[in-house]
Amino acid sequence: MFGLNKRDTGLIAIVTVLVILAPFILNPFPEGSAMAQFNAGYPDLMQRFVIFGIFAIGFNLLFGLTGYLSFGHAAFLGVGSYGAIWMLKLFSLNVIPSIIMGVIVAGIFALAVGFVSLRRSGIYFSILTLAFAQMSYALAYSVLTPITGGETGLQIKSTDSPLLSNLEPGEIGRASLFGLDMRSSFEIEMGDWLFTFNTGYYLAGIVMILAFYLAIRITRSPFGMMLRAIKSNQQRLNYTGLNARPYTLAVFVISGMYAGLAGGLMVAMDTQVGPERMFWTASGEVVLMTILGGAGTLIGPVLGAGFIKYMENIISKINKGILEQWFAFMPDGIEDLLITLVYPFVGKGWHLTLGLMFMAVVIFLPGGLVEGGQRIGRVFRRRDRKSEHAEADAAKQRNTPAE
Amino acid sequence: MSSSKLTRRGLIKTSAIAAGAGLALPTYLRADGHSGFTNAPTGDTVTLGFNVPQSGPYAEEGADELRAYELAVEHLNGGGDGGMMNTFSSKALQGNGIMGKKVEYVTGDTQTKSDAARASAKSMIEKDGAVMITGGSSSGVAVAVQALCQEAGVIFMAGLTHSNDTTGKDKKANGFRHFFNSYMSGAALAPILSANYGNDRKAYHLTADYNWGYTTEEAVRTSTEALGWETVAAVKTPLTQTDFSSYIAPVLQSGADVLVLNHYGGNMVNSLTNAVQFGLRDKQVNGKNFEIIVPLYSRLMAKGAGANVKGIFGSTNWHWSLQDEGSKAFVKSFGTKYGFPPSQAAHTCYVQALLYADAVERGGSFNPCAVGEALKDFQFDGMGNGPTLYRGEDHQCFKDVLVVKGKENPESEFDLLEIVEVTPAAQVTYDASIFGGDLGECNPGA
Amino acid sequence: MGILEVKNVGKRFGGLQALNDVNLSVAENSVHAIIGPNGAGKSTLLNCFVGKLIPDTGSVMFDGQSVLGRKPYEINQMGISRVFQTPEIFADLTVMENMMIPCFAKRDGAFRMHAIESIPNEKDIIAKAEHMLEDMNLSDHRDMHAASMSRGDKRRLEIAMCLAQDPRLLLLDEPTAGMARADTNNTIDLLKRIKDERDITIAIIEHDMHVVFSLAERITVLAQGTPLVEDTPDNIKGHPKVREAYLGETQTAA
Amino acid sequence: MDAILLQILNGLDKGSAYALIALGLTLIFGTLGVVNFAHGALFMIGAFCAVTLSRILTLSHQVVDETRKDFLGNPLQVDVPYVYDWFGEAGGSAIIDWAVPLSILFAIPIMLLIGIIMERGLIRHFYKRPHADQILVTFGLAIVLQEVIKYYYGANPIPTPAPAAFTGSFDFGAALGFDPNTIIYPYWRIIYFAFAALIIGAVFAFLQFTTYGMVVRAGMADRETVQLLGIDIDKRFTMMFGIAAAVAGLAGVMYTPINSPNYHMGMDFLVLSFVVVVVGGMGSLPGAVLAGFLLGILESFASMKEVLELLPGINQIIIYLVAIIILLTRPRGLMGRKGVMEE
Repeated sequence: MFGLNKRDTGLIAIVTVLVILAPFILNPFPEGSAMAQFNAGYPDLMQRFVIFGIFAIGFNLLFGLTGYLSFGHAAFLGVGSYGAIWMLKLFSLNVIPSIIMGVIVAGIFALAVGFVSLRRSGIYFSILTLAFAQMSYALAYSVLTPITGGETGLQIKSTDSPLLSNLEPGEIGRASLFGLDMRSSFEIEMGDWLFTFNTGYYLAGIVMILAFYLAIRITRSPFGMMLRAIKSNQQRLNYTGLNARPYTLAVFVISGMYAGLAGGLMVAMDTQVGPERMFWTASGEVVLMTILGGAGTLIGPVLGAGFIKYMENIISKINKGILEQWFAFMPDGIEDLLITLVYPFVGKGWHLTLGLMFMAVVIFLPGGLVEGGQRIGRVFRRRDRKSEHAEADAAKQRNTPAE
Repeated sequence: MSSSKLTRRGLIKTSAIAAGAGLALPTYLRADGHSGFTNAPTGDTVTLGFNVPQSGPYAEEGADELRAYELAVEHLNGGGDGGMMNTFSSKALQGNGIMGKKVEYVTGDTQTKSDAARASAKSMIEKDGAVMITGGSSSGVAVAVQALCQEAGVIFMAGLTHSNDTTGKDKKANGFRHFFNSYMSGAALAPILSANYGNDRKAYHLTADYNWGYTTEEAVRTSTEALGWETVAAVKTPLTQTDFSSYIAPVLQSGADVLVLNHYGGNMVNSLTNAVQFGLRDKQVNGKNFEIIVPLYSRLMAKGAGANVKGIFGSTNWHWSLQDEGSKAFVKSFGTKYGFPPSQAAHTCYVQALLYADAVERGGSFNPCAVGEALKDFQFDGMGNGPTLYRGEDHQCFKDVLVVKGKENPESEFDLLEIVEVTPAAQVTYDASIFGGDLGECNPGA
Repeated sequence: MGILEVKNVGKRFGGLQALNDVNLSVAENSVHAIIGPNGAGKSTLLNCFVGKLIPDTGSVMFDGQSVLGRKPYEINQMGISRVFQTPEIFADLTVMENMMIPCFAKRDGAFRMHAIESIPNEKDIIAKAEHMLEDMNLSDHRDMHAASMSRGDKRRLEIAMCLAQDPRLLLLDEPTAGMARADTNNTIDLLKRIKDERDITIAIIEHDMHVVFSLAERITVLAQGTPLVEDTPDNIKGHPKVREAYLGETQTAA
Repeated sequence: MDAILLQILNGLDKGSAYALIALGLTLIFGTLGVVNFAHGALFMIGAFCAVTLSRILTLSHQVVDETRKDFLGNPLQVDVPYVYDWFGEAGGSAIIDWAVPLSILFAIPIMLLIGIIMERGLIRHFYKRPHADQILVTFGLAIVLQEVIKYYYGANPIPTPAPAAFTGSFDFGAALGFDPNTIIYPYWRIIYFAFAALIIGAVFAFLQFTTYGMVVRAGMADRETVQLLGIDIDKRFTMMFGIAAAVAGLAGVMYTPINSPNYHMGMDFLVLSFVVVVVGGMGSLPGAVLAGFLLGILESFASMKEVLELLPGINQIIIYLVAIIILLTRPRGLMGRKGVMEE
């Protein structure tokens, strides 16, 4: 269907269903229960899941297919965001032109950076991209303050009056899709459960499904095959009459445009941009998301993005008070002991948990989270079928480059 | 208004709503269907959001802010010794929570990044139903979160943020700042500098290359140049700089006899340490002792500079050695609970929490517009800084500013600064219009 | 006039004169072998043909056009394909994908942005690739990872990939190096078959005299960067200069 | 003239810190082919060795002083270090004063041990894994190490001064015949430079002139051949990892008086040291050292106010700009070897 084979159609169908039902799936615990802390089904986090999913999908097109490790991808997300917010401030409060602007600006910037950086490969390429991104960050923070707002960034202000809008004086513009406010939500209560359906989230979700679909098409295309060939053996590619440079540059720009798309969507969801969005740690984050999920796989980067954003937003909010609430049913001594044991890993210690998770995944699941999923799948399959069958299946799966 | 809003979600305990709604119950939540503002507390509790840096360079200040908030919650709910509630000039707070509702709180990590801070604040608003967000340790974060709270229709009580912008060009009707700013630092420092170092000085500025640095340099320059000082040079240093030797080494060659370090946090610790290492303070230039000035002191961070702070002038919002009743009550209460004195960050956060609660009581509602109305031009005392005004035009507090000096013979690890002068509020007050910006209308959301 | 004309080519690496005034003409549709002892400059010469090295002096003309200064992929698109000493294939791709890439390169040129097209729709490419696999007896390995094939199969795949582009000149760099005798013989048979079935010129660098004398129609002997003699295999066999240059080496090789 | 001399001095000093970290990083790249994102953390742990030793030396028992009051108005508890009891007040305070130099002795075995444990326990299993996996696991490790330090020592910088004998600064200007006070330089920074030069020299001498080092260098160039000769190269590589960790650690120890250590100082240095290593050229030890000094000096010049007036903001980007220019003009950095980390 849609030019995809059966497996890929199945994959995109699953992703679509998950995106649509995310408000239910991510809110498994009833409101007010001790476990409600783990609910992630609120608009901001759901938006972040899909937006960083897009970012990681785009990054993976470059890194997963060609093996070129860009260490400055956050710069494209950043310039995309700046482009988008200026569009909202000056042109129209409709998010569509602003997202498009984000993509275009990021694409142009990626073209320039890629043109220079792709003259080198391996770690030399990584450092070149890192250098460009760090320069962007440093300049946005300081010298370019008139354009970027510097440390305090850019927001929509009451003084902004976009060309295509009729705001009353003093009214602060809101990003919308043809009049539909990005922040409007619809809620359903079911018993103790409360589910939120947010306009912005569904816009971002639809965009992510499209981005995911496009990524599958690219991966499965002759172009995608050439990219994998670049990763596999660039020498052979050259002696087969193919010029690697335009291929890598094209995918670099596509990947940069994905980052710009993510940046534009971030602005559409939450109308503010700050320069830290371009700091090297942000670039490192998308690298980690991709590797953690499974570089070169289709769904891996999305899983990795979700995993890291979940840790950042959920684990960091668990404070001592919440731990006390959880363990209140225990006898006092054990309660204190448990709190002492768990406390360093949550709240302000969330980085520690994140670091341990990185190590655990890479040590025990060399293929990332996707491999974890495959292993679980294999265990179940082994129960059903004869073991040889499953083994053969597993081997086959291993050989399929994208899952 | 359309149905646009951030979601409201009080913690639904074992409520009648749940019991009554056995089946799916779709509801469009509209302003008229509810109390008319975002996250109106429905049960017998109210949730506040404490958004502080828990990772990154300001984690220690964030931890101290969080301690202060926990203490404030304890006091608001009637626990502990009541702290500054006893000395606060307004007596609206009863120790029975806020308007009879028990105060609960959620915490989050700003990471001192505006994106992360907004994500954290949004989760508090969308998921936890927080009706007020407070905290933070930098102006970038304060401005970003303040703008978010304006959009979402909740109150933002700024934590530590010193840039003029927060209540200047980026001010918002839903945002309030108790902390002082760069302008006040400059205005408060100038007379003391004049008295101690004379009016014939040549100053060399090192300025952190971002908004706060610019406003601080501007403030100190303006006020010292008015004294007759000459500014020899002003060099911008990158935020990410750790070793300032290449900026400090040329200072002596320039003929300057005063070095002003417009740095905060880690930058300040490093640049000050480096400056002292270079022996600047032992030098004589133009027949005078070479001096160093740090416009904004943070005691927590100054600790990192160790003995290097001795004898160096700066300003601070509050210091635990103040002897007024409010400060003493707060230090006692905080010190008893945690075993060490509170920082200025802790102080401003504690005060902000109390001021918010008090404004809700006096305004009779959690509605941000009612709170804003109650805080507008509110005059109070007994919170550690003498008589204070929450100015209605820019939501900035005007109060005495402390000029401090690194103590020569500290008696303990907390005893780093000594108060040189308490500059009266009148001397640091300025016209609200000078920084531009537009407060806008209060936004109750929903 | 040969299809490949090499005139006065010289190449220096620091103090070492790797090639010195090399003249060579490869006739169209012939098999031309370049032999010589270790360090004679055979590989250097080959690298000058394909754009990996640029000679300091002289010219290399392919079908009347200079190849000097062109990138490897441009030279390939002119009609020169190269087989490496150790098989260079796309190890992480399947055998079929390996086969399709040269087919695309032949059809679409050095770059084409076919990012949305679906591979299963490329019927002509698939047909051609499958035909080549069939022809090379590799069909059984169609969906295997290329990395997991035997060395002999990799070699055949590489040759197949080169042939899929219908090159006019096929360059082989010691194609049987490190092979067992049986594999070597298979390769010889394969190359003979290719020569018979196609209009193709083959230039081969080889150590193994058995291979050379089974295939070559003309032989150039290179020593210390200079061509010693160029002649038919029969004449080369008894040539005293060649014996001199190869003293000892021919005995072990033969 | 004196301004330029001064910035060259500064650059050498800055450069020696970069060079030391980059040297260790290159040892690991070169010998083991591992991208070690935890190298900054090793630098940080070195610095905290100094903090720890000074904490140990100042371990105290408390004596109540009735005449003084603490911040709550209670009698002040005065800390008396045990070393005062053992060596008298003068001797004790001298020992505490010399905590940083003493930490060198303390840090060497600890860092060696940490390095060896790291290599044996973790890095070893990642030699054959893709660089991406190495990045993920070492980055994870760096976060963990950093958070552990934060948990025990807090997030704030901790002052760790140099011995009193080394405070103050030397007046080069007066010594060289310029006006006094124009070229002054702190003693401790001069010591840092000398120390860095010593360590760099020692590492080079070790690799160049000892048989052990020669085998390691041979192994760096061609691991398999050396193994074929029946030499247990793995053991030596483990040792080299330990040495690299020790070099990073010592750089950290000596750095503490210059900037008070904090838990994230490693991350602050990490990116910069990667840039230095790559600009120097992958796998080249002299390249790493050369690039360290070069970038240090250029950074110092870029921070001069005369330069900044001409090119505002150049100090923000100079290192990256130079890195880009060098990598575009010299494909493998200053002295890189072909084929190292180029895929």
